[in-house]
Amino acid sequence: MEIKVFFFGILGDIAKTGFKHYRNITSFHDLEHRIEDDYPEFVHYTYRIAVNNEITDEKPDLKDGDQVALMPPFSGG
Amino acid sequence: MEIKVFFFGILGDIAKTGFKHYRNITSFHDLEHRIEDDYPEFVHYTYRIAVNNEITDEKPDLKDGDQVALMPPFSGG
Amino acid sequence: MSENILIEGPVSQAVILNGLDGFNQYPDAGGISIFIGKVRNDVVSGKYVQAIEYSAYEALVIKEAEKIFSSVKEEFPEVKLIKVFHSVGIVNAGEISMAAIVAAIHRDQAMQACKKIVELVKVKLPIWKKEIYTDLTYMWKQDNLA
Amino acid sequence: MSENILIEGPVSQAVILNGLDGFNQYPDAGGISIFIGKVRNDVVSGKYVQAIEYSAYEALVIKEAEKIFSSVKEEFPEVKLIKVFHSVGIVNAGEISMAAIVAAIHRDQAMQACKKIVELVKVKLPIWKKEIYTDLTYMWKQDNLA
Repeated sequence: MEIKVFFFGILGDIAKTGFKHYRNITSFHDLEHRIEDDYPEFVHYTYRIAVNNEITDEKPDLKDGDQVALMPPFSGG
Repeated sequence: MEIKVFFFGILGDIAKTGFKHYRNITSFHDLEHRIEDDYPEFVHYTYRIAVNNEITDEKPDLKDGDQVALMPPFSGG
Repeated sequence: MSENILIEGPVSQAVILNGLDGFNQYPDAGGISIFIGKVRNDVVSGKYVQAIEYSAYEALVIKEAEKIFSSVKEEFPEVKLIKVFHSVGIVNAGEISMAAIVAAIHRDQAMQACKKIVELVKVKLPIWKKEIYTDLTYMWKQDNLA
Repeated sequence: MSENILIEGPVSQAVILNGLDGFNQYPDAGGISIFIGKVRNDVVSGKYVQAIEYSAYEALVIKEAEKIFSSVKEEFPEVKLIKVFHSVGIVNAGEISMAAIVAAIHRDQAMQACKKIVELVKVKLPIWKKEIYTDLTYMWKQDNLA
């Protein structure tokens, strides 16, 4: 399946892009590995996950076309 | 001595005036009696005293020309 | 700083905005807390509040307000600026009768100090209010305790 | 109610004033509490803050803001209206980056709810800030804890 991943805050700086398409993804676990391969620096950061504008604290089941957001700790205000 | 007395809030309504001059006053005690004679209804109300724009919780010593204010409980806001 | 506390009639948004302008001189003040009090269209014993008429002992308001500002600044040392506006005369239901604006370095002290200012305005400033009902009867309110 | 939370650039006084206009439809709301947050000209490790650049996950901001508003209205049943404005993009030191406006029947709930709103905005809304210093270096801030 194809997943669009958004990088917010400092993660976007590191990735040098706000989003990236990942193709032939088999699971969330697989997606994590692909992202880590692309951006090994991410392991130094904590972030939460949202899938299709829904924050999730679990490893989500993904389906084709899902949008995944990686969100560092919020710092609005 | 002559004392100018200000009536605030509901006391001004009762006195039907915002202030009144009292002449030949000998003491604060004397002034109180003169005011009570004029406005017997005042005994039903609590009020604080200010002399020359200074709130006092004691019976003040008055001097000629002093301005005395009778102030019901404040209700601003 | 305590000039122009008393405003004839309702406190307008323009007065509050002008008041806010003074806060630009404090670039280290990150939080501004504002309280706006309006006359509610309350129902009191079956009568509808149409307006409140405020009266004040003006000279003493100025003096007591200065004391309030000093004591709040002492309690909240992060506070940079305080402004208070309060109506005298008629304020109709729905109109603004008071505004307090407090700027402080951080939001906690701004909010706490604003709350304290409003409480003190109600109990320390020699201001009186008369509720005027739609049937044109009225009642003096004596509900703020020092 | 949650439209127009995110404002491009600094939050202007005009935006806040327009926000306040909506409050006129609640004549039973006697208290309005406003919090305005500004970018401080802080000194961080010897560098001066020139601006903050905010970025946001817009769709999720709208959604989470609605949850915040619901939970605050549930906790403070006197609350009649809540508005929140938050900048995205560059906000210079001295400029406004957020505003929260809460109207309630009495002042206590207006003030408490406003405080709660501001706390929740900081920890619940997916917004990120980058401090930009006068030497044009920058640092991502990660200081709000949920």
